[in-house]
Amino acid sequence: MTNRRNVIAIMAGTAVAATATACTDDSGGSQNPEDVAMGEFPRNQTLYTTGAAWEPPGDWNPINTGQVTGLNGLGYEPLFLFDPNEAVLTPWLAESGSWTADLVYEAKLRDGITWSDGEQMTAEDVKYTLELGQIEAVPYHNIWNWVESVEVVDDLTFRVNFSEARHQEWDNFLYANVIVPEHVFSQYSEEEILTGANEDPVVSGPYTVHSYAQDRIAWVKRDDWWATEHLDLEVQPTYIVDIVNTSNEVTLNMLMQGDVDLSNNFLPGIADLMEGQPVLTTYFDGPPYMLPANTAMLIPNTTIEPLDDPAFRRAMAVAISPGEIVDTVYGGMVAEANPTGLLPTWDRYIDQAVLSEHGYQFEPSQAAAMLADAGYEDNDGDGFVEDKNGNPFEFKLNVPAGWTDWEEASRSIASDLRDVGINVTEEFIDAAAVDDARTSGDFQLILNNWSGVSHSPWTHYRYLFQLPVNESQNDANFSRWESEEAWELVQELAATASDDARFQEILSELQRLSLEEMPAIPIWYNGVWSQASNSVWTNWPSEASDTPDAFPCTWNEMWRMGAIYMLTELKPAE
Amino acid sequence: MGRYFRRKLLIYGVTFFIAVTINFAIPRLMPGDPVARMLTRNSVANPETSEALRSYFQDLFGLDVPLWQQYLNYWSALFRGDMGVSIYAFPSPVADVVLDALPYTLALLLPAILLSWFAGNGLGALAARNKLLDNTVLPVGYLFTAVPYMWLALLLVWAGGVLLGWFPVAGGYSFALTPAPTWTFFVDLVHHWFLPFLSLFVVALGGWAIGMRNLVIYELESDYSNYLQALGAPRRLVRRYAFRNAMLPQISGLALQLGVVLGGALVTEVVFAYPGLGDLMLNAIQSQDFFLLQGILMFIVVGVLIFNFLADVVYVLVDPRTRLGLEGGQS
Amino acid sequence: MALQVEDLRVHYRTMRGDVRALDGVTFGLEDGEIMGLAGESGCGKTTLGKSLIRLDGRMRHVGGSAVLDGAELPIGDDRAMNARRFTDVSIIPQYSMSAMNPTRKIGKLTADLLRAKGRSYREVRPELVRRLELVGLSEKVLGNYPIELSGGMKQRMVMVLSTLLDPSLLIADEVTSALDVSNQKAVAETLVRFRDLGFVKSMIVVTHDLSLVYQIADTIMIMYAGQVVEKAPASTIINAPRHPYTKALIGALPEVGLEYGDKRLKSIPGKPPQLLNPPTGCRFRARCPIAEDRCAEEPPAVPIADDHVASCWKVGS
Amino acid sequence: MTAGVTPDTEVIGKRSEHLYFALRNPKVVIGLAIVIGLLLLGVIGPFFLQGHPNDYIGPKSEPPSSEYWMGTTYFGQDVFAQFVHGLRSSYVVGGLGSFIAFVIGLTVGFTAGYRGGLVDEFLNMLTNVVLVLPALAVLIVISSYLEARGIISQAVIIGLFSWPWVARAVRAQTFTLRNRDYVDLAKLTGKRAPQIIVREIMPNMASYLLMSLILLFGGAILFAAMLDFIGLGPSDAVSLGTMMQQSKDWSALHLKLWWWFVPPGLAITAIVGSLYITNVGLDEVFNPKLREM
Repeated sequence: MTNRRNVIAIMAGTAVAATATACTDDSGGSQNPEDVAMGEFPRNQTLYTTGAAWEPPGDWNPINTGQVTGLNGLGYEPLFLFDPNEAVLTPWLAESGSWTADLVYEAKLRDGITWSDGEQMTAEDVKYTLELGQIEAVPYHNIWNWVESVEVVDDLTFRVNFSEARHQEWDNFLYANVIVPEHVFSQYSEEEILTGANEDPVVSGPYTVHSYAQDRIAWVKRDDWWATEHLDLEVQPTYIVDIVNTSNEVTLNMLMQGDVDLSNNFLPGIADLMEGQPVLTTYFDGPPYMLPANTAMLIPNTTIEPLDDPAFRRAMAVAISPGEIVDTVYGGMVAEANPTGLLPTWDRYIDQAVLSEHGYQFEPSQAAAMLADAGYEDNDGDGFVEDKNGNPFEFKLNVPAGWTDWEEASRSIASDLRDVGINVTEEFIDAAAVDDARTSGDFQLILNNWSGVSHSPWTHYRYLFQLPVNESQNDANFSRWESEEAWELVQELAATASDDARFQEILSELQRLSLEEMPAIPIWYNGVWSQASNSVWTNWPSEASDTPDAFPCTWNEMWRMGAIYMLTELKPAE
Repeated sequence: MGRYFRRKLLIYGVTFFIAVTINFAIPRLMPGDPVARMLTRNSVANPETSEALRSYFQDLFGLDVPLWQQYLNYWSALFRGDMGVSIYAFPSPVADVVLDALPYTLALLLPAILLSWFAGNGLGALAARNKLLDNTVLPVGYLFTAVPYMWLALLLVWAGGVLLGWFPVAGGYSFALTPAPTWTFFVDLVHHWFLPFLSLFVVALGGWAIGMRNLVIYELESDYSNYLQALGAPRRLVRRYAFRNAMLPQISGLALQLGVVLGGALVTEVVFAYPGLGDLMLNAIQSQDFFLLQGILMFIVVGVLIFNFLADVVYVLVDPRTRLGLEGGQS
Repeated sequence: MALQVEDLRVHYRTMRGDVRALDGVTFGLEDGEIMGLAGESGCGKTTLGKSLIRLDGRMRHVGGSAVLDGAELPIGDDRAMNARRFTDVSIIPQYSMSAMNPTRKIGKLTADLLRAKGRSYREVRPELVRRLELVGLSEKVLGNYPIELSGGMKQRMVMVLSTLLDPSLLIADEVTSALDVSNQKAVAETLVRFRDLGFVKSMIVVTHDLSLVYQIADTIMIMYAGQVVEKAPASTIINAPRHPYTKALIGALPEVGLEYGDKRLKSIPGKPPQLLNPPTGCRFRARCPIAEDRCAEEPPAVPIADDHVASCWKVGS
Repeated sequence: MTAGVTPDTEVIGKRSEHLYFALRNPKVVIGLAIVIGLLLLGVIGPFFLQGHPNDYIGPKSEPPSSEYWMGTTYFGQDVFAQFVHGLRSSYVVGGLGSFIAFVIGLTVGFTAGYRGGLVDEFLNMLTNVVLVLPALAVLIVISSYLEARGIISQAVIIGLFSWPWVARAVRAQTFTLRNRDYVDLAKLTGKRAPQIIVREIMPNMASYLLMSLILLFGGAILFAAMLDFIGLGPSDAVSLGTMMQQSKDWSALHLKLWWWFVPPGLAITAIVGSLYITNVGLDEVFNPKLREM
């Protein structure tokens, strides 16, 4: 695998070579077959993607995050995939798996799965992977709070003993975490395991790394992928070149030049562009064009007045017009969020009764009324209400400077709130500053969309209600809303199987709580940004019945939710 | 001459020292906690894990010792060529990341600055002797120097890339290629290189032309030119002398301009997603990777210093006045 | 008669109109004659010097002629003039210190100039070296850059260079103003020597330093406000001037050898007229102690002796 | 050499002479006309437009019309409103930035040139150091760490890094001027250094100072534009640079919204270009030699 560093040498080398050739023959050596061997990807066998990677490839280590595109999915694989349409886990590396007792889960690997270095994948690898979690800094360390032990039954079978059967959390592990080869990782020191780059990854998936550079990574197809035999699946592209994100401008240029087949980044105005560019497609032909990926929410800091008052937060919710944002900012490329904040994937769990009782919709006048009822009035006549003690307040809504769509969205939100007398102004600060604010709680209002598609609404409610509230909140409950009741339910939910009747009861209860207490205000669903070009590859996933319905997406968390099927379904264009 | 160089080197030394200090100070005075950032990127669920990670990164980035010690470490690390680990390209070391991007920027910068220098001086000299040129070429020149680099670049991409499809719109070399010492690859490199180069070249050109034009005019009015003409020397000779002498200030100008053109290169690369320092810088900014940002600035400063020094050497070689004057010749 | 100038008129173009820097200048110069040219600054003496070799950008040749060795000097035509420069007419400029291209070795510079005149440096070199030794410069200077020479050396170098092709007319423009007294003497003597050795036929020494001219010049011509007021042998001008302006200029000259020029002139009451639209008649009349109505008309050039002319009504009677 | 012209320069003062030529120099006249014209637009314009330039006032992506002179953005913001506000802030940055740089440059230059000695050694060193530092790179690094970026802060940091060449030139000029007899005279009459600098030296390089101020101005505007463009512009205000950035980020060109993309770039080019041309014109005014060309 070549690496950009060589380029220095090569450029020099080439310059010489070039001049040499220049004298001899001007036609150049491009007919020379070995150039192709040198890695000139044939266009019709290569899939060019962009939108997933935000930094240069440099991390092939599946243990920590921030890895190269496709590492978890094309390279490493999970035991199960999650099927968002049926909302069930489907066997992947695992042939089958089930709870053999209240606190025992047993699963069997498929036979004949080979790592890219030829080794067999065995239950030992699974055991090893799980036990890596015993290292404190491994992200899934927390499973060992309720996992007791892992045993290898035979070459392909492993058994996990639990101290507490956290079904949802365990399911999450089953499809969200990939299995790593013991014979490779056991060679690594703890530090290498945590932050090593793991170059030349030894993988089980359909592709291995071909080469990479600062602005791209190229995957090449493996011919001995287990799924071909077991599931009769064949990934179509021989090469996948994923280009590190650049500006919208550049991405659009590449799309229009046909240099990129699939862009999974937000491209403004793509709707308008597609009119002139029939070759471009999105999942839906009309609004919202994109499948929903996560819920963008307004996060109030509930530790300060009057944001600590649910009534006030509900009034805010009613005052904000998601439609305005959907149309003006996104040109209809996203959809308004359901008041519960639950993604469409989870529609089946939405309790209409609760929704109709506690739901709401954009209605400024009503919002004003709600404020008044809750005792927020404008007595000093500055056009803005004061808090209950009659003190005026002014809130900043912070979004990262440069996130153009969010900047515009926050403008719209702030002006909506001002219209009903809540003094909010948008302020664009550095992305890092926003991160710090969100983590440390040193903010008043921010936007956040970290509750995304998953196997279970449990992740959503964990995101909303997680307790305790710590010094720094890294990935959940940024509102710092302390609702013991809700957190109890979330924990119970974690330990409840989806087919258990109790499951829906808890969810209804949580929906009611989230609507009453409004720890965060759902506004719109961010899309699975996906603009595909039919110029080289066709049969992209879409709403049409004759096309696959997998996520047309290369984001790392999407492969395990079926995006891998996109690759097996692609057809070369005539 | 020795004194001259000693002096210059002293200046460069101090510059380097200050640059390094700025480099060290800025990030630590500024908001944005890199460790918090790593954590959020690793989005770790439970507190104890994040604490473990925090302390781990703390000493990885050397933030857990007193400031003065950080400063000393910073220097010693610098001389070991160790500029810390990039957050943006975690876990690659900053030096590697920068070295990867460097050749592209150089390939853009050096030709652009040198060629524009020669072309510009030629043009300026012509304009200085030709009223017609003076009134046509120069106004255009002013416009070019005034165009914001990136704006011109955007227009070029749009025209040459999207509309005409003659040139690629992004990247340092085709995404269908992997670096290899072949004719194909080289041609491809050049193909990707041309537009960014052009936009830099054009903007720089105007400045040189204008400067040269004025200098030549001044020289033509100088005493020695008058004397030559009084003694009936042909215009050719007078102009040759004037041109030669006008070149000298342009040479020192070359060094000073570098900073400016470099700035242009940075933004131009952004427009073309050309994988050089500028593009890298933008990414570093967007991911608040101040180790990388510092590394880049470090390389840039060193580069500029080297270039300046070369310019000094050349200057001494071509201008007897510096040479002799500093050996203590009279007057 | 080496040089004969007839009614020469040269104007300066300015935004306010033409300044008549030379307004009908007439005089002759014998072979071998060294003529001192003096007057207040602004009287046109420098302009006259320039006019005879090269008009600068703002000067315009309006009328009159200058004939050198029987051939007219195409004063107005810069190109045609080129042929005569250096070979027939040459100049030692005011700015000798900075007259040589600082970035060119002196030898090379000379070579370039000679080549331009179709002469080969190699042939001329021996003579050049001889003349350098004459002025006390070693052959080495040819390998030097001008900045390596001292002020005096540069001055002498320029003198040699300017006269290298034995021009018949040399204009020395304020050559001594930049030098200290001892150097002044040396330079002055060198000029004379050059004439005696035939390096130059005749010479116009433009200066404001009467005492210096007196030592080297055969004749002195005094100019005032763009016109010639008096020309006569040096001794006559100093000892028996006729024109009231010359008198004022010389008047109280206590003893030869003291620098006069502008310092002294300040004591003449009044200022010279501005030459944008000069008064009719005698231009000195405003300041003239003996002016009378007649002076309102242009005074004639009155020949007092065959080598002495003064333009004034009163000198006749 | 000036013998011939002394009379008329005595009659007409230098100042009026310069003015006279300035008003007759097409470069100066045209250049200033454009610069001032746009300046007025930026100063007066906003008063006739109510509301924030970022408000969504009308239809989206509307081409120029009698109602929206420069059309509307992708979100239905009035491009003309943004344009005039942008002009205003660009002029502010240019003005303030160049002023700061100018003041620093003058102070350093004069002190170094007039005092000489160790002071000079030090200041000269300082100047050369800042001169060698690649300004934009440093600006980028610094401003990328500012949490809330504003026009003023931008102007200030630009000013802080673009003074050296002024200082350098002023120093050189002062060296040549400080030994002139009128300066000595002033010294004898016991004037103090600042007085002498302001009364005696400065007037004698007024033309030069004016020109360098103009160049600084143009430079500052360009710098600001570049910073804005890579997203380091004021996070709260509209400037020509941020307009350019916005229109690029929302791929105005692809959406054929040229009226959004063109004006900011063109305006900057026009302003800076005119400044340069004015500068050359002034050069000709102050140096008769060039005038003859």
